[in-house]
Amino acid sequence: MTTADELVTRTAELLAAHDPAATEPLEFLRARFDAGLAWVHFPPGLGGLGAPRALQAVVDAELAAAGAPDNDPRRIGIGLGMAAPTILRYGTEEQKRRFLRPLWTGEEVWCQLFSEPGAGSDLAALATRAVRDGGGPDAGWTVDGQKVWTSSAHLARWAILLARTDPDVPKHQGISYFVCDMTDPGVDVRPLRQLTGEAEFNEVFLTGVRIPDAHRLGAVGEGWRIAQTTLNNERVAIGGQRTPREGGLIGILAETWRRRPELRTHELHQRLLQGWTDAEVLRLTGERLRQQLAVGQPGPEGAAAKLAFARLAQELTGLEVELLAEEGLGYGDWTMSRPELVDFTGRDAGYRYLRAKGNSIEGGSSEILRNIIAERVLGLPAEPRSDKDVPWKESAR
Amino acid sequence: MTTADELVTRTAELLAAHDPAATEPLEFLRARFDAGLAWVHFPPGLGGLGAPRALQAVVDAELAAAGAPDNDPRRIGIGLGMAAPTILRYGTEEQKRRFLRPLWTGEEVWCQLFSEPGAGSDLAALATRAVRDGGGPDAGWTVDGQKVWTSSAHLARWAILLARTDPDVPKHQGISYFVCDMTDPGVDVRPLRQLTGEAEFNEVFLTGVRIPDAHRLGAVGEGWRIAQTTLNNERVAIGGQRTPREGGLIGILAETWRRRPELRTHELHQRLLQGWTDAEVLRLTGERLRQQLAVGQPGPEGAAAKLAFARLAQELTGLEVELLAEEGLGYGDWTMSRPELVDFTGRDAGYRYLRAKGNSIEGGSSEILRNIIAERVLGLPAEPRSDKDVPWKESAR
Amino acid sequence: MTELDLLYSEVEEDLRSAVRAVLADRCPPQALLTRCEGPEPQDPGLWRTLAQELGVVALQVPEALGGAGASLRETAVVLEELGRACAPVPFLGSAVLATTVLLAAGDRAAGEWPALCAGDRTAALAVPLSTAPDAPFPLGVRADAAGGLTGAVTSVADVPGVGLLIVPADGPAGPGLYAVDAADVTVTARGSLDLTRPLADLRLDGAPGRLLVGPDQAEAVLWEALLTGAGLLASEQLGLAEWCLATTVAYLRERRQFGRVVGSFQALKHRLADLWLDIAGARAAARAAADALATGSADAAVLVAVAASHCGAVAVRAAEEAVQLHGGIGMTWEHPVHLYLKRAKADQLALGTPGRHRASLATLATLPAPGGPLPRMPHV
Amino acid sequence: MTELDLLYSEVEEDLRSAVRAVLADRCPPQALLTRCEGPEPQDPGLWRTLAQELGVVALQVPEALGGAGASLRETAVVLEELGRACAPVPFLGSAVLATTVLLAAGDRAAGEWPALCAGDRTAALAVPLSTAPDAPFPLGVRADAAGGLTGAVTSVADVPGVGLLIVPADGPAGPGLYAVDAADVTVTARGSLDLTRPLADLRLDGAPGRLLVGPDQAEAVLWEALLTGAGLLASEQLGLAEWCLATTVAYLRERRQFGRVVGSFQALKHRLADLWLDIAGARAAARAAADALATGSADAAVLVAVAASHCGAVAVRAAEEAVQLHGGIGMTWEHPVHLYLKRAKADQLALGTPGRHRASLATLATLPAPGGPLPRMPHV
Repeated sequence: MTTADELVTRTAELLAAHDPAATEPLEFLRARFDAGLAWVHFPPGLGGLGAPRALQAVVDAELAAAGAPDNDPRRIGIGLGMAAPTILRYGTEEQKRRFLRPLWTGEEVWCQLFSEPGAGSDLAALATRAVRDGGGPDAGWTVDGQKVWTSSAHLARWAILLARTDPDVPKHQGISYFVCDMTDPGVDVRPLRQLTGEAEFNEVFLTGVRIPDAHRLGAVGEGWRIAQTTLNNERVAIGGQRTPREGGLIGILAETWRRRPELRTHELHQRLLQGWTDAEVLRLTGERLRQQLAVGQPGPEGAAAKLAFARLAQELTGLEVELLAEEGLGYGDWTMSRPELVDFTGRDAGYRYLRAKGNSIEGGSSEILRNIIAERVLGLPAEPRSDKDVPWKESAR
Repeated sequence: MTTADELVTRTAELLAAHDPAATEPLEFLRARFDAGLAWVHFPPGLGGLGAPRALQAVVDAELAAAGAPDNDPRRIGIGLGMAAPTILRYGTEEQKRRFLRPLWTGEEVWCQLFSEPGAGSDLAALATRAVRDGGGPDAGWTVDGQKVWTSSAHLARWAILLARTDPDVPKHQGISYFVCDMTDPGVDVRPLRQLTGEAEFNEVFLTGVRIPDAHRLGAVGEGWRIAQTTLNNERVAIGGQRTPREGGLIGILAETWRRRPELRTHELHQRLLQGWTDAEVLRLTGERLRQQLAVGQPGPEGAAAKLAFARLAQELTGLEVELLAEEGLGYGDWTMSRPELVDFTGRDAGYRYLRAKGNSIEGGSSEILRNIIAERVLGLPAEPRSDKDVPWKESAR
Repeated sequence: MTELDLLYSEVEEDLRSAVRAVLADRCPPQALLTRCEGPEPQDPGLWRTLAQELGVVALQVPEALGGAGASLRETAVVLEELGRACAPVPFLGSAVLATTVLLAAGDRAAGEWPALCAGDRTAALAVPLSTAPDAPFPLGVRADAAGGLTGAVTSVADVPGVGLLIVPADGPAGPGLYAVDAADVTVTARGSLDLTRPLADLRLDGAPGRLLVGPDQAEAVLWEALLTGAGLLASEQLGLAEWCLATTVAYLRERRQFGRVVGSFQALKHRLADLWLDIAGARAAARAAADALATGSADAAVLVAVAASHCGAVAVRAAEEAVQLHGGIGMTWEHPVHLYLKRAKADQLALGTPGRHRASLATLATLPAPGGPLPRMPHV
Repeated sequence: MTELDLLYSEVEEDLRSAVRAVLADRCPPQALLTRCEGPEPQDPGLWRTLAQELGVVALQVPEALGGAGASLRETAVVLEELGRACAPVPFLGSAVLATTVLLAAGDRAAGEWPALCAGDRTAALAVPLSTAPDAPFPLGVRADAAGGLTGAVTSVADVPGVGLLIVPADGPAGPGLYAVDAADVTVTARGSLDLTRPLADLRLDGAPGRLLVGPDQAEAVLWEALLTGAGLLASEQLGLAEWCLATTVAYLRERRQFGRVVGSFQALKHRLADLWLDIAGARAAARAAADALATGSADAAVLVAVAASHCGAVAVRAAEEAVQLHGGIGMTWEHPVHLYLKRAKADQLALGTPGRHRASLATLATLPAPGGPLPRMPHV
């Protein structure tokens, strides 16, 4: 197995061959990928070295110290966090070679076409249809439907897409998983404005979009199972981040508290102390999860971190607005804009308050996460369901 | 319709004919019943005058001012609140004449035999059987089963009883409603000790208990529907009480707070202020309900008062124990006893804390009340159920 | 304590129906969305209709002065409906806050009533919307001996289109409440979290002011106006919360997921049952505050504190639950529920936060804070 | 901040298994119920087993003194299991509070170890169980120049059967911690909310005391003992909460109502999921406090405040939910869940309430209260 020392050596070699100060960022990132130092736990030839995931930190630290460019992970988070692990696990060799390198370097941005207006919590109810168009070597699929809550769709080159390929079987069984070319003329991306005033997401209308069969990921009808990989990776990514004490929203709040004694009341003080404690408990929970992952004992805390984060974020942002009182009545700017990144810290308290409402909805609502914890972690029985065994086309929607 | 003035006159006549100072309390109460001044909204001849319920307060005030004895309503609450309205609505003339007068005067205490170990929230699942024993004028029923959570069973002369008379029909349809003689040799009452140390309730074992058919209330198989009247009356009774500001638990807490400044902290202060506000809101909600009832517009707030009361009682008693700190660690007496009345105010904070846990379970759990509010008040659909239409004997229990 | 009347009279129910019908017609949710991004976030046409067709902008003003001669109870009912519609009209600022001061000013305000009652002119109280009743008298504006006012006031509600400003100022003889023509004041709009209740900053540079209430009464009258505002705002919050619950219930009775109507899922049912319970409490508390204010009860300050703290929190919770239970659609700009969320959150800060109102009970209900003597409560 | 180790080592897991097996055998719930109404609410036989077979009553005592030479991390693991079993043994009083003082006393305590480590004798710290780490040094007992102690201490935990009392007293040269033989003290049992952790009042009338820690260190050592106790109590609370959740889940997977397993009702599932989430947080927080105490981290006081406030509240909630979700059966004396409720509520008051611990963060985390300067935090 690759050791930390070996990684330090390899990183030094990369830096020696490609001086960051004298190399185009993209060229450097490609070289880093080719050296297996992109994501060290990926296989050799696909940007990694088959090393333990935890050792990535060693490489990152060396490169950061040398002033090397990074691949702007926040901009390409969907590709890194959702598309890449799914392609790695279910993709053909050809798909892996084609997609992973430009995904990791950021040359090609990815988005995710899963949710639909009628399929939110019940994602498996999705109605977007993919119909096979003939046979032969040119065989492919024609896709029609409407997707929603797609971030980065207006920037994306590719999308991971769930579509129904067989309406005659129960809903979880008739779904397939595709890579969709966002430059196809049948793809129509429209901004979806949120309550913050921004259009961080998009609606995506798919009309006669053609997808070659070579861009199908996994077997026909296996889409639901594959999507679970995608979604689990999303949640682990959220839960496993390392944050310092007072990182994030609680830090903003505590700073305001310290700087502005005139705003303090005993009521707010009690809530601040509670929020600070909650934030620290959540931080320690995430840290414990990270330590478990590092020694290969992933605990179920990952699925829960998102739930806890949403609860805390809403509590803290609501408190911040109350603390600011007169200032909390204000709002910077309602003008519609299309941010590339969501930055909680860069705008005002009102924005944070409103944006945090989405934390308990996007990427698996808090209600769905509670179901998951109750059933998968606590082993409580599922509710009686009537929709699992009937053909999709006959199910009540 | 009877007016307040008429009631004042009639009350004066009663007092003139039966000087409270010179009359045995029981004799006075019987005279009061016979004068129609027991519960003025009951029909003439059955302790009332068919007057508006709200006018009872007029009579009560006059009698209290004259020092007349009362019927100790807390001791006979189940009779007054549950048995009486049900007998009035569903009883035969003979049943009404036999039971209501000694019930109201307190000569005969009543208890309620509804819940079973296997039928708590799902009361309709009850398994106590009543089997018809022959025909003819002596025809009656033989009852076998086990009941639980029966307060006053050891003091009671009569019980209202639900028993299954037909196991071959769905569970809600095979239940009948009886009046059970608690002196029957087949009735075995055993104290049921609670977490407070007290045995406020009983288990009641019924073995070959004979009930004459004349003591059946309503038609065979109508027991479930009739029980709804009983239970609704119970909840209205809880919700419709008038309390002064700082009545009940919040008053105890506020007094301790005022008397003992050394216990105060800002955290406890915030919770006290919240609890005080919650108590006042609940008081106003009850008062509004009472005003609605008085003008004949009963609102759904009645069903909810019990839910709100349980939540508040648990919050306040938990806070009281924390406020007392060292003293809260203590507990007066764990010796088993059989109190006739439950008195929250007469014992220590630990007792109140523990006893309040029952408020969200007894007389319809908070979970069941939330279902009721969601379905009957908000009109949300019931959950899918598999147990409503199968014969009781085939249903999974 | 006198007996409170916590019910709605028939007259009040009729009033409610009339207001509700006009609002359903004139400011349906879609119109709200269009208006709040337009140049006129508040709706002067609707205001004139409320004044001229329904006569509700001066309900508690005596008939002799051109008002309806009703009481604050009726005003509270109108606020319930305005809250339910999230209506973009300056009712709180003009018909509640400013009107309370003008009524207390007696003859000095006599000339103002015709235009106000007719809806031709609105008034606003020049304090930050977040000002709590027990806040110290604001001293950001100074009045000179000639009545010229100089200074600044921030975050004043209901200013767009206003004619008359009532400005608390520190005068030569002490604090006073002055009438100032809005045309003499520099008004700068500022971004408001609540899109339907705009805020503005005011700058006065020697603006001519007319004394309405002098030093002997100014503090008490301002307190009364703010207390009345906070107490009646509870009714707006009640109406808002009722809309959120009703709209969410209606949505959940339609929306299907997992082959079931979403509203049949027990976890959601229980949350909505709890919310309903809190709203039932809000109704009782808001009615109690309105009744106590209407009758001038000595208990009014306590009941306002109870209603303001309870209803302020319930409205926010109702709106937050509405957003959450609408799922993604509740996060979109197109669905009106966000307007209610913003109104609810802003209302929670307006005229004192719930925590601030609860804190006032330390004195009002003799529940002293740790350490030190009871704080003095002005004007009680 | 040094890196915290929040996991359980293999050694710790082995220790847990051993303790759990003994407790399952020696104090199953039914035995607990019988014992707690008997003459000996705590179980000296179980204590000797814990000492002699498992060697866990002096885990963090150096091997040279007869202990196991382990760390407070292992002690915390034992407390998790004792909490899970609601075990009636004086571990908190003897193995945590008293032991911390005795370790700090160095040579002066040397003679105490053999009997303590062997489990032949237990010790208790003579302060009210509710004493928070930041409480002022107790002055209810005075020591004269000859070491005679006179005074009273109320609500001391783990006294029945105790041999050695460690008594904080005000001596001629200032505060000190004294060793007193329990036989020289008048002990009066008092009713305890927690049936499995009895309380007693102590009365000393010139009882002979031996100075363990003198005025220069007494306050700091008492603070350290109480801080250690509060920090490790979080682990007991964690174990208790885990038992409550697991027992409730098991019950709800069996119990049927309405033709369904009750545990399939979504409202209950969501509540239990939330509870599980809070317990996951409790696990991380309790581990963090134990690790920081074990390593003597400068951050220990913060992490203890976080763990004590979070775990104290979570244990109570877990027990309250367990009672509620067991329905009627949970209210009966026969079902053991009430013992956990009483332990949880008493633990919440023990060594400082959650609110008290959170309040200490005002200083520890520089989150100052309104008005006035930061309160001084002793010994930090």
